[in-house]
Parts: sequence; structure tokens; C-alpha cells
Amino acid sequence: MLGVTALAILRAPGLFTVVMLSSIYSLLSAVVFVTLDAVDVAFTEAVVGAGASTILMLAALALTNQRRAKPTPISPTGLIAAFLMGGGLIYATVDMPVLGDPSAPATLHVAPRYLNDSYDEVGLPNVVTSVLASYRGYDTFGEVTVIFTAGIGVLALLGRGRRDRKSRRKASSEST
Amino acid sequence: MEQHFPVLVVLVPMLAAPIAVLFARGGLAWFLALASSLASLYMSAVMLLTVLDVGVISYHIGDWAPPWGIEYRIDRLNALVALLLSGVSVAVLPFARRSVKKEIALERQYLLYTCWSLCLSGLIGMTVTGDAFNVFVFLEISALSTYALVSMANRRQAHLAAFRYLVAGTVGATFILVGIGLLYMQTGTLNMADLAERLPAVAGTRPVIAGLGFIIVGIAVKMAMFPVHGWLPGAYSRAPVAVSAFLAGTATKVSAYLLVRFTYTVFGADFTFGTLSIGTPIILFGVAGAVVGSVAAMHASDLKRLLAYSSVAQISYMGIGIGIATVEGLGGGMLHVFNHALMKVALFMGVGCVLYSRGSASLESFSGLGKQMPIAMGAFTLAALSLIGVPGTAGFVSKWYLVVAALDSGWWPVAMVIMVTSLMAVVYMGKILERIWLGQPSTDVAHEGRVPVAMLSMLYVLAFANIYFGLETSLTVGVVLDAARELIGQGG
Amino acid sequence: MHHHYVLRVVSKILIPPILLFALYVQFHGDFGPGGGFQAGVIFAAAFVLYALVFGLAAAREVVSDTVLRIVSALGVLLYAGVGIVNMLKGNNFLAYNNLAVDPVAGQHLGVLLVEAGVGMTVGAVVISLFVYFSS
Amino acid sequence: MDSLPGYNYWIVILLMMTGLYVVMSCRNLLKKIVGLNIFQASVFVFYISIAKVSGGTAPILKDGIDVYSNPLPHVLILTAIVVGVATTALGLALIVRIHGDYDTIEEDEIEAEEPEG
Repeated sequence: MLGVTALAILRAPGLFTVVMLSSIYSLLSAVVFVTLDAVDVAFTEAVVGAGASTILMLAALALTNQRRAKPTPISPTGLIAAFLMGGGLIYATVDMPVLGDPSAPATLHVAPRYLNDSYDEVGLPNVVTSVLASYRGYDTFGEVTVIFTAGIGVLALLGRGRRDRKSRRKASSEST
Repeated sequence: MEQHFPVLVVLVPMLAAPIAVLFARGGLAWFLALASSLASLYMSAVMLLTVLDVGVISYHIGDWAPPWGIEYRIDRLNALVALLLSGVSVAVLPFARRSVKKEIALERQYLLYTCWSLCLSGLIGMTVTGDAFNVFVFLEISALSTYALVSMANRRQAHLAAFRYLVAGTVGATFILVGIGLLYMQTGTLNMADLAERLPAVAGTRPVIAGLGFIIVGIAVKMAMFPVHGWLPGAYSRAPVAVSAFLAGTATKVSAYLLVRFTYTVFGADFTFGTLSIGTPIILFGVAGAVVGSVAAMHASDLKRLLAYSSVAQISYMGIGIGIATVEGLGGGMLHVFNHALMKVALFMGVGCVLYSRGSASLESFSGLGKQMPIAMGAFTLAALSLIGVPGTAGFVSKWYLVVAALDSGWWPVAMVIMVTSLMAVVYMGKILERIWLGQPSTDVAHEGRVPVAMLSMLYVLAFANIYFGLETSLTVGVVLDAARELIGQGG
Repeated sequence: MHHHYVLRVVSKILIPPILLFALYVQFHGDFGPGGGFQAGVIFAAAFVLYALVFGLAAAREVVSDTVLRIVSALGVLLYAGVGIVNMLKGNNFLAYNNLAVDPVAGQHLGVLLVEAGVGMTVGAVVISLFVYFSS
Repeated sequence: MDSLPGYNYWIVILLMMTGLYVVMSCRNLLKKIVGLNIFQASVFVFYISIAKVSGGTAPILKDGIDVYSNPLPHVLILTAIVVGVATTALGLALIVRIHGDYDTIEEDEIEAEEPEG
């Protein structure tokens, strides 16, 4: 289903449809996350990916007044790049551990300490929260800064003084 | 206090940003950015001395021992890069004050300096971290703030350039993310030192090889290596000129550092360049990039664009040095990272002075400036000579090491290409110098005022740094060659 | 939209539970799925609903742009502040153990404060994104 | 299923390829951003499938359960999702400005106005 949605996005001409499909795509991947036992990630993907991004995309769509995208011609460079990347990954799958393999290296080295000791060391039953806020709290600090940066960036682009965009546009096209 | 320097060097500029936003004053934001860059410069200098003295510093954030927690790990190489980054920021900020005042509306200036601080802390964070996923997080901090910085120029092409940069940068970052995921899948760890220890056991497996490929491609995009350099000319030529100067000295340099860090430290030189001989394609793309960049620079009509294309060529030299993978080659490549930052920052500052006083950076507007602005143009000429690689300048030293390394390891056509593209640099920089010193002043270019002393003096600091590091090479060459020996030795 | 009484009444009824739910998600992250990020976004959703029904101008009166900017900065500073307190108390950055006598209680407090910082910044930034995009 | 050990990854790979192709080929700027989202979301699925442990449950500790999925990739992806949204927001803001500048978000029409880019 994810694949069908992704292909539909590629072909759909209506931008509103594209945004809706992308929201559906996010919700579907949230469902996949639940089946893979990642409830926190599913929750976030549903709230942030399907919710916040969609609202922003709709707002952007409303501001740009564009409803339809031109049909996309087949791009050879795009195809080559996509197939090179896909080929590289498929080449790699041969040696990959089977899905759910309890003896995969990823589940053996670092992760067991989080599962076994985090309750004694941090005291929270939700291991994801312990890792997120304590063991790898610095990543989360960086992540908050990323959000803050995005807020500042959008403020710089769309904040105060946008009302005279039309006049500035004239000025900037004259100066070029 | 000193034991916290590894994290403070990142934290201080990062905290300057929200504090600047609280007060929303351009002047205060500028001061905070400058003060925090100075603090970072001091701290990275202290750390470099400590590292040279006692060896690697490891800082465990949250007191969680690696690989469970995130580790900051300072060695010779990244201490030098951190010094370079904060140094460039300290040098460009006094210059930026007046230049930004002229280019950007007053109420948005504090946002620019906020993004500047965030960008600096993101770049230093990428440099000092010893955790592969932490690299991705800080890379995104610096990337998002860079897109915002580029888009702040008051011209519409800047938005387009920033958008293209955003798309390319995000694809690059996602490639790096996939690569880190593949490594994690095979080793179960994210800590770089731990990865380096555990990778040899699984080195032959396909996910590891694919992971290396993804990481190299992703970094190449961020570094603007040929053929994925498309975003750079637009971004550098459309950004506010002070931002161009800052980014030219920092952003691609950190990517070059990351390439070294992943290929040499994490995977090990033996594996990357011995078993897989990744060096050959890197060198070949580097050669192609050097030629393409130089040819494009010869045809550019705007000086910012010319400098941006010349950056593509110069970045390719760094790639060549990294790909040759001998002590001289790697040392030359890293030396060029340092020296190219010095010359490009000075050149963009020179252009900034001309933009400030003439309002244009087209080639025509440089005609006869040697008579009208002899002081600024003198410094510009010094930096231009360094870019060409005239003996006695910093540019010569690193090119020398690169050519020698290429000849030593049998890559003599590569040495030829470095020579030929240097000649092309003579052509495109010579064209401008000729206009500056021999051309007639054009009458229709506006005269918009004298260049402020602050801008001129920082331009001179950088120009003389080019000469200083061209003559007195013991500091940079010594550190870099030692670092290269350490990195190549690590593989076994 | 201003004359749709049903909408106005329904949203007036809905907004408090949404805010409550945001707080629940914020503080329940220790035990179940949830945490600062999700809570921030849900909190912002309540604001978006208010703005959609009562108009953006009314919503901006409730939460002004300056407040948003300051809260988003304070969230980052709160997060870093916790780490700095840890440093002043002699441990490394973000080592929560020393926040209380018992290291586990310290960790708990640290996580709580840090998640609050996350929630502040995320909520304020998402609201301001919505405001910028729709004005 | 045993004959194709990596079947779950094949789906992810196809999704990543589609996403990358949308980013590189679509000339509409908004579709590019949507393509980036697809590309990133499929990488997220890839990470989460690394974390899956057969017979395990979500990593929230309860008495009587011994097998949990690996929490570390979950944490990484939580971070990455938020980073992705931040990028999307900034990209959309740029699109709005570009539309204000050029009255279009089709790259072909912008390039017609801006030959040098």
C-alpha cells in the first residue's frame, strides 16, 4: 500500500491530491511502525508527519494558489540515480540479518544495557524515553535546536514585513 | 572549567542564539555571536594545545560511558578544524557588521546573527563529536541555519538558490543517515571509536560496503564534490556576501573533515583505500571537478560566481589529497582545507568591500579599482596570488604537498591536472587583477561610500594570514602531517 | 465562520480536553508512549483549532508573536540550563544524577525538566509556523 | 519467505527509490518536498525494521515480559522525524517566497526567467 501511494504521488497532477496522499503515506507508515513494535515512533509520525506537515503543506498550497503540477517528463538522471541507489541496497540485503532475528548484531551490542539496566539507572519504564532524554539526551538537545532553527528560518522568510512583498519584488527585479 | 571545554566550545555559540532571540536586537545579536565565537576560538586553541601535549580528549556527555552515551572526542585533526571554524567566524563577524547593515533590513539582522551562531555551533558540533548519529543531528542544525542564511539576501534568486541547496543538502544528509543505519545494523553501535573496533570483524559484508558508499556519496553532496556540486555556485553567489565569506571558509571544510573521519578513522585507511580502493574514484571525480570548476570560473561574469566555481575546483583538490591516501596526500588535502579557507574568505571579503562601495560585483565594476581603492585591492591581490599558488603564499604550500604526493604515488597525470588547473586559475584571477590595476575606471558605476575600517582591517588580517602561513609553515604543516600519520597508522 | 454557533460551542468544549491531553502526553511519556515532541504538537493543534474557528486575529491576541518567540527560545535555554546546572555541580553536561540526592530521582527530575523544554520549544515553534504560513 | 531473506527490505528500497526519483525528476517544487518526505519516511521504516525482534513487544518495561524490540533505532528515528519536519517547514517557506517572487512553483517556468539560476 505504501508503494501504491508513493507511485500515485509521482503521477498525480493535482497538488491537493499530492498533499493528501503524502498524509496518507505518513499514516500508513505509522501503522507499519506499530506492527514493528515502535509505538513511540508511530505516535510521533502520526502527530508530526501526518498532522503538522500536512497542515503546513496545505497552508503553503493556499498561499501559492497553485492547484495543479505540470506532468513530469521521464528523467534519465533521476532514474539512473534511483536505480544505482536501489541496486546498492539490494546488493547489501543479501548479507542483512533476517527481520526480527534476535541474534542480529544491532540487538546485541549496545541495546541490551538500555533494556536491562535503564530501570535501575534512570527509573522510567518507557525505555525509549530514558534513551531519548538521558543516555542520548544530547541528540535530543540538538534536535530541539533544529526545531528552533527552523522556527527562526521561517520567521526570517515569512515573518514581519511580508506585506510589502509585492513592492520588494519590484525592487529586487529592477536591481537584477 | 577546562575539562568542560569540549562541550562548551559547541554550547556557547548555541546558547548565544536563543539569548539573541529573547532580545531581538541586531547589535546585541552581533555582539553575542562575536563574543561566543571568540570564546570558542579560545577554547579550541586551548584544546589543540592540550591534545598536542597529552593526546586525545574524551568527554562523556551525561556521564554515560560510550558507546551507550554520546562521546565528544578531540584529537589533533578536529581540534585544528574547530580552531579554523571559530577563527573564520571571528574574522568575518567584524566585517559582516557593516556589510550586513547595508544588505539586510534592520529588523531582520538579529535573525541573521542568530542563524550564524547556530550554524557555527552546528559545524563545530559535527567536528568534535565522536558519535556517528550525533554527526547527523548537528549536520542538520548547521544545514538548516545555512539555508536560512543564504535565503536572507534581499534578492529573489537567493530564495531559489536556498531551495536547491535545501533539496540537495537533505538528500545528502539522508544518504548519510542510511549509511549510518547500515553500519549500525552490522555492528550494533554508533560510537565512532567503537565502530572502528568492531568493523574489521564484519568488514567484508555487503551492508558495510554499501554503508561506506552511502556515507561517501552523502558527504560528497554536502562537500560539493563533482558531479554533485550543483548547489554550490548558486548558494555562494546569491547569499549575502558576508555569509558567502563565512560559508566558504567553514561549511564545505567540515564536510571534507567528515570524509576523512569516516574513511580513515571509522572504516580504517587499509579497508577503504586498500581493500576497496575507493581512492581511485575519488581521485578521478576530483580531477574532473577541478577541470569543470576551473573552466566554469573562466567563463563567469560575476565575481562571486567566479569565486564559487573556483571553490568547486579547490574542493576537488582536497578530494584528490584524501583519495591519494599517503601521509603527504592526506596532509596536503587537509592543509588545503585550512589554506583554502584563508584565501577564499579573504577574496569574498575583498568582493564585499567592492560591493559595499560600488554596489556591484560584475567584472566591469572592478575596472580601475586599483587606483580608487588601492588599500582594499592590495589585500585582494595577495589573496588572489595565494589562490593561484604563487610561492610564498599559503596556497603554494598545500598545492606543493599535493603535487609531490601525486608524483610519489604514481599519479603523475593528477599532478599534471593540478598544474594545468592552477594555470587556469592564473587566467581567471589574472583577468580580474588586470582589470583592477590596468583597466580604466568605468564612469557609470555608482560610488556609494568609503569602505569602513572594520571591514578593511579584517580583510588585511586574512590577507596577511595567507602570507604568514605561506612562509611560516611549521604550525599548520606540523600538526596536519602528524594528524595524517596518526590517521593512516590507525588502519594497522 | 464566525456565525457558526455549533462550531464555536463545540470547539470551546473541545479545546480544554485537547490541552489536557497535551499535558497528559507530556508527563505520561515516562510510562507510555509520548513526550515533549508529541505534546508540543498536540498543544499547537488546540491553538490551530482556535484560530480556524475564531479567526487568526483573535488567536494572535491570545498568544502574541513575541510570546511565541520568547517561549521557543526559553525551551532551548531550559534544556541547556539543566545541563549547565549539572556542570556547575561538578559532573558532565546533562548528567542528571546530581539533581537530587538519589541519582535515580535526579535522573527522573532531569528527564522531566528536559521534556518540558522540548515541549515548550516544539509547541511554540509549531504554533508560530502556523501563524507565519497563514498570515 | 525463507527463500528471500531480505524481502522486507525490498519494499523499503522500492519506496526509497520512488522518493529519490520524485525529488530528482519532478519539476514542481512542492512535489520535490513531498518526494523528500517519502524518501525520508522510507529510511525511517528501514531503521525501525532493524529494531524488530521476533516475539518482542514495544520497549515499555512490564513485569512478565522478557523480549522487547530494540529501543535505540526508535530514539534515532524520533529525532530524524522531527528533523524532517523542520526541513519540510523551511522548504515550504522558501516555496512560498519563491512563488511570491516568480508567481510560479514550476522549475521550468522559473528557469525561463532566470537562465543563470
